[in-house]
Amino acid sequence: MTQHQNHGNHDHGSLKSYVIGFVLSIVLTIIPLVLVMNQMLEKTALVITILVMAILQFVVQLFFFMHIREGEKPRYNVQTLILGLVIVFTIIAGSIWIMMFNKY
Amino acid sequence: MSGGKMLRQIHFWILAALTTVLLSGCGSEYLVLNPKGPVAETQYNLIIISTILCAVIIVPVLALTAFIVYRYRDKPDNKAPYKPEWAHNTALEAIWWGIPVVIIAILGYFTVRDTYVLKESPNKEVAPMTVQVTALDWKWMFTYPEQNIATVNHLEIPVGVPVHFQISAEAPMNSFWVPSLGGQVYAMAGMATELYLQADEPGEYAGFSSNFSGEKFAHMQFKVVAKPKEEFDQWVKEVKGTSPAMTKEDYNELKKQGLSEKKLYSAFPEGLFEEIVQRYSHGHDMDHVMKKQPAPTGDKSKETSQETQQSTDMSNMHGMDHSSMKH
Amino acid sequence: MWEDIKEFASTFFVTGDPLIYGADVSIVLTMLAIVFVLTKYKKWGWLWREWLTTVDHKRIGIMYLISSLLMLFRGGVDALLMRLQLAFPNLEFLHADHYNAIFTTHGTIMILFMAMPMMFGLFNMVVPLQIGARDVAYPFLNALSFWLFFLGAMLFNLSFVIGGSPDAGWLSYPPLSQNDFSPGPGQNFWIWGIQISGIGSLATGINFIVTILKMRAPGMTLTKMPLFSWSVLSSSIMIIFAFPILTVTIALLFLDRFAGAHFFTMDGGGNPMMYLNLIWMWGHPEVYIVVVPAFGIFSEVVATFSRKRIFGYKSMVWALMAIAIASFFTWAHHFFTMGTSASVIAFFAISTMVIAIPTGVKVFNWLFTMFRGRISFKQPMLWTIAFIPCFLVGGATGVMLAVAPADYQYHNSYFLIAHFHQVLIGGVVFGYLAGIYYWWPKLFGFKLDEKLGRWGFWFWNIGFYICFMPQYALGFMGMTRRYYTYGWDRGWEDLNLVSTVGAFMMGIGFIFQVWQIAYSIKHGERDTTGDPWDARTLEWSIPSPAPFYNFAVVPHVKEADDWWATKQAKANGTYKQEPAHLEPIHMPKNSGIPIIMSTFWFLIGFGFTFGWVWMAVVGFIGVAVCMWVRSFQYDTDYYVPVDEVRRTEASLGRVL
Amino acid sequence: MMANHHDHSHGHDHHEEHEQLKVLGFWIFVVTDCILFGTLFATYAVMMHSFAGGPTGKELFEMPGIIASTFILLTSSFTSGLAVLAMNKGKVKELIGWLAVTAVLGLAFVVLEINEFTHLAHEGATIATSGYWSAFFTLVGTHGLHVTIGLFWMVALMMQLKRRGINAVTRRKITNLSLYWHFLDVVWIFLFTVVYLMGVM
Ligand code: HEA
Ligand code: HEA
Ligand SMILES: [Cu+2]
Repeated sequence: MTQHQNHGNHDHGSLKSYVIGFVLSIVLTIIPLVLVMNQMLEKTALVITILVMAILQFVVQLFFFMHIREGEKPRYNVQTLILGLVIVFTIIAGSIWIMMFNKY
Repeated sequence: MSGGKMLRQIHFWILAALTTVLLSGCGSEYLVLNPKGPVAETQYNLIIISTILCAVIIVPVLALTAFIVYRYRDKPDNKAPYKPEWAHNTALEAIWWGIPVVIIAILGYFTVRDTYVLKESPNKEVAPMTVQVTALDWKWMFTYPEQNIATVNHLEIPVGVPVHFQISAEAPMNSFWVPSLGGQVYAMAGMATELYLQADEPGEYAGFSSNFSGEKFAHMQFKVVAKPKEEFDQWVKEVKGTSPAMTKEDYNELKKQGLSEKKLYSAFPEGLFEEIVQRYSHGHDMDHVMKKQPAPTGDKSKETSQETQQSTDMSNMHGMDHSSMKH
Repeated sequence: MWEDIKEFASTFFVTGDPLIYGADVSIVLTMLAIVFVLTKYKKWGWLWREWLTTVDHKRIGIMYLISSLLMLFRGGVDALLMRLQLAFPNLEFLHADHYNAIFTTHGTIMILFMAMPMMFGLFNMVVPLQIGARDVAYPFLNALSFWLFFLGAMLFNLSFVIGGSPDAGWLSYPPLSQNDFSPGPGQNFWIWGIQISGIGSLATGINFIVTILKMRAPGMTLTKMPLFSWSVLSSSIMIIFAFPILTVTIALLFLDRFAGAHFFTMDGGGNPMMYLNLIWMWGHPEVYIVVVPAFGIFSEVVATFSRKRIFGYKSMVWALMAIAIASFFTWAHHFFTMGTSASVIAFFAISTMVIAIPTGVKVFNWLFTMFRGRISFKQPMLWTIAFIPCFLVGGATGVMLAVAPADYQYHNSYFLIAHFHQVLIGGVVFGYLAGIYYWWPKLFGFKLDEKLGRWGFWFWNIGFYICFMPQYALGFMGMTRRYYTYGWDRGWEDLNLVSTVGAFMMGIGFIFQVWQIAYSIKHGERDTTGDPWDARTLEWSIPSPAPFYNFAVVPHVKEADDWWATKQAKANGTYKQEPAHLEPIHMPKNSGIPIIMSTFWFLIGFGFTFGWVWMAVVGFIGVAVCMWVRSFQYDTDYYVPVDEVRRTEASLGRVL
Repeated sequence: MMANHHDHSHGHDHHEEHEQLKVLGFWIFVVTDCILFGTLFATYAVMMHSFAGGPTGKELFEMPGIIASTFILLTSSFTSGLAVLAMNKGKVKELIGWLAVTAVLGLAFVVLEINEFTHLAHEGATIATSGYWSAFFTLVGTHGLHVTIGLFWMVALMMQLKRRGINAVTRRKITNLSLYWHFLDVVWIFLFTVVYLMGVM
């Protein structure tokens, strides 16, 4: 699509990828919405499903909008992101785990 | 100054300091090193084990340091080998990744084992007695749900009986610590933490608040008296006979900021402790601690007639979920 | 009107204590003296152009260094006051509230306003030189970081004379730090002082990560990078992940105090334990943030003064990274006694002990660097050698603390105090001092006097053991931290007195060091070679003090310890001089925005501290305007012409 | 690594490299922002049931507004992507146009959020109501604040583009801005899921 590149920049996405990303994220928003508004699943299953949808949507944004695959090597940005996500997970899961008091 | 001389001095001081600590370690003022009950005993053993395990590696490394620094000092006549490019040796490096792993594994085993052990009563033969501890600004209130008495800054317990402490606060966070009997646990508003302690020898033990809680924190200490079961029962009777009962007003007075003398009460408002916990509860499930309790606490016994009148105005306390505490 | 002003002044200014009057007077006098000297010698313009607006990493480093030494003095005086009060039982030298304020400021200042800036000072003074870069990745941001730190620290220190000091411990646990128990501005000073400087720290972390990853001289692959730079990378990684947590945590505490929120309050569903949980998620990595660069310094110093390549370079790098990551999984060891479940406690006990493994690897590698080397006992090396036994013992007591059930006995006792001073002083302070002695000639062009330095060294060292070894014993006796006094009945008096003596010996050591600096400015041995220690890394290949553009020609690195290799090659005649090809050098322009913007941050902090929202609003607008203006600036750099480079080099004795 | 052994007398090349550097720095900043939100999410998770007798989210949330703002933000993420496409094609006008659309959508989002907050305050839920509401307002409010700051930034960039067109510096700034905007969208998705969807379940 975008042949017109000065300075030999990488190809920062194409219209197609943006449109696919957009459609996917809309779909991934509507599914949990419908599930929740109509209480279609049992509670735990529902929570898990909508969290998975959110994560999928994050992945979609990463690949189709933020172009995580592109860019120069080594991919310091990807490494930082992964480490950051690990820490975020630790913060959230750790807090919940620790703050459940008085239980074995 | 030469390196050797310097090192000898460093070593002299470290050793001097360590010996002071260790030699005097037997002195009775070293509360932690003179355990008077099974919990403190367990912890004492862990302290010894961990000291030894650490020493096993630290002492040789200290010696090695001294040796290397002495041997390879830059002296014109030093005949020790000099290999400026020698910078890698897989076997050696494997050793020093490996040895600490082993030590940590052993230490970890003991740690985990005792962590679980100390969550339980240290003595399975004898049924534990419950004492509720409330940290106030800057004093400790103890309520005995089974005996239905209460004390301030003074705790008496029977020897040989595990005591199940339920600990909360109506003040900034404190920590309940009786080093001779065992380690501490935090006292926090809106939560009930637990701690088992047991005294094996009669005696008087020092109790501390070890979490900073403001101006008069340094004086927030209490005394623990452990005595044989019969004497303890005798003491309970005495308190019941001679001391006033604690009223709601007394409690409100007590919780105001300030220090307090030792105090004894022949009774306390029913469910006082639970009420204190519930007042600040932040959505935590307290069942686990509460259900170990024999019965709703406080003055519901009809033995001493003068106390009954107080229990009536306690019965319609709001904000309490009695059902969750019934068993 | 007059009455109002009097009323206001009596709450605004802290009064009632000779110490504070003394401080007031000395602050005013110092200020007047500075203003007088600057005016008399017409130095205002110079100060502004050369220092306040500089974006040169070396100057910023020097400013960090000076501020941190001042803070070491303030924190040290606090320590000595505490030790005086504790020297004898029932002493009435300090009241409880003074004592509480003093240990709070001591801890906060030592870690956040002494250790952190000293560390950033070393980052700045060394990293670009060591990796062959002309500056850091974002020089403007670097200046901003410094000024944010500086004004945050000033805000915090102001609490001593205005409004009242914080007094709820260096980590201000709620509910004690909430309005109910700590009304007044003291806690707000704590919150905003740390918040403002914390933003600066975060920016520094980002800055150095990018600098190290992206600005190394050609040929310097990561595996050829000096270990100090590696340690800075490791520390910066921890900074970028830990500091946002701090920012949020104290912002929430502030919302509790200011907006009546219920995060950590006793009532309203607040949960003070959540604060402990969050603050230690930052607090634990924080102590490794400050110690890891010290590890890097030791690695450089040990290799240089053993005249030998560092042993086990790869292990060292792995260990640094392992420490950085693992430090995020141990935070709960600070509240083993909170009554959480056994599985939580067991997990965090093990994860804590695991840190001993990579740390131990580093110790062994240092030892084996000295092994078969030739050790010369210059000042940097002295501090390094003193560090090893001190840190070993301190680390071992750390492992003992990690044994959770035993920690129920140590927690909050003087055993803990002894542990962390041993790692903080033996590790961090000794390490940074080693670094300062080591790189001082590169920054200032002269060495610090050996003889005075040795006096300082011995006083610090012997004083240290006398001060802190007895504290382990006091812990076993049940002496709890943060006691402003104790009675005769406990048997604590002897050891406390000994400890106080040791503290004063460290104070004397510090005085020797101040003397040493003053003396060496005049009499110190000048460094004309640029390489006074016969060292190994790139920073020693350029003249001392380094010119503002660092490298006239960016070096091409061929191996680890490139400068050492070059010297070797020159010595045995295999060195091929490549023709120096000078080019105009691209440099950033100075900017006044960092200091102005930070001043507005100061206003925000000051305004919120006293609840003067209007002032905070002014501050916010000021910050926004500064950012806006900066965004529109495109003319932010310039080229140094070849002629000027040639002239500068010639004046430094180098012919190109 | 700075692979600039060759000519750096060309200021041009140097600029390009420097700008590349700034993209990495900004990316790292975004990751730190992730941690910031993660901490707020953790707080929210722990305070999820701390209503202290006050209103719950389920009682007060009005989903239509929330759903609307979700789609608005999603769309704006898409349009900011289109802006980058326009930039890559070198079309300044188109670029500014898409930025303007994005800004308008962002503004609508902020207005809806302010609306929601006033509604909640009317119903008696403010930051001082209970632990739950403190966590709610801080989490959602911090996101809103980020969006607002993004709007100012966008305006500043549109002005700069007008004045200077597309060059290495503005290119880098737009890249960073769109990164930031996508990131805010991602954060919102999690907010929407955890706070609102799970709140009304
Ligand atoms: C620079 C600062 C620094 C450093 C490096 C450390 C290092 C360590 N710390 Fe320390 N710590 C603090 C600063 C530091 N600490 C502070 C400030 C506090 C208190 C804060 C407060 O409450 O105010 C604290 C508190 C603290 C606690 C909480 C105690 C309590 O509150 O009750 C614990 C518990 O686990 C702990 C453990 C450790 C461990 C295991 C290490 C390890 O990293 C040590 C590892 C090093 C070694 C072990 C030596 C070398 C290793 C070998 C030679 C290998 C072989 C050794 C063995 C197998 C034993 N520390
Ligand atoms: C890097 C961190 C660091 C450093 C270097 C130090 C250095 C010292 N610390 Fe500190 N300390 C902490 C971090 C640090 N500390 C922290 C985090 C706490 C916990 C706070 C809390 O509980 O909240 C603490 C707490 C603490 C306590 C416990 C207080 C209590 O709980 O009641 C004590 C007590 O002995 C103490 C002592 C000392 C001493 C003697 C030094 C010595 O090394 C100081 C050496 C002295 C100097 C460098 C002074 C030089 C000045 C002069 C020579 C001038 C003399 C002039 C006059 C007296 C007017 N510190
Ligand atoms: Cu820690």
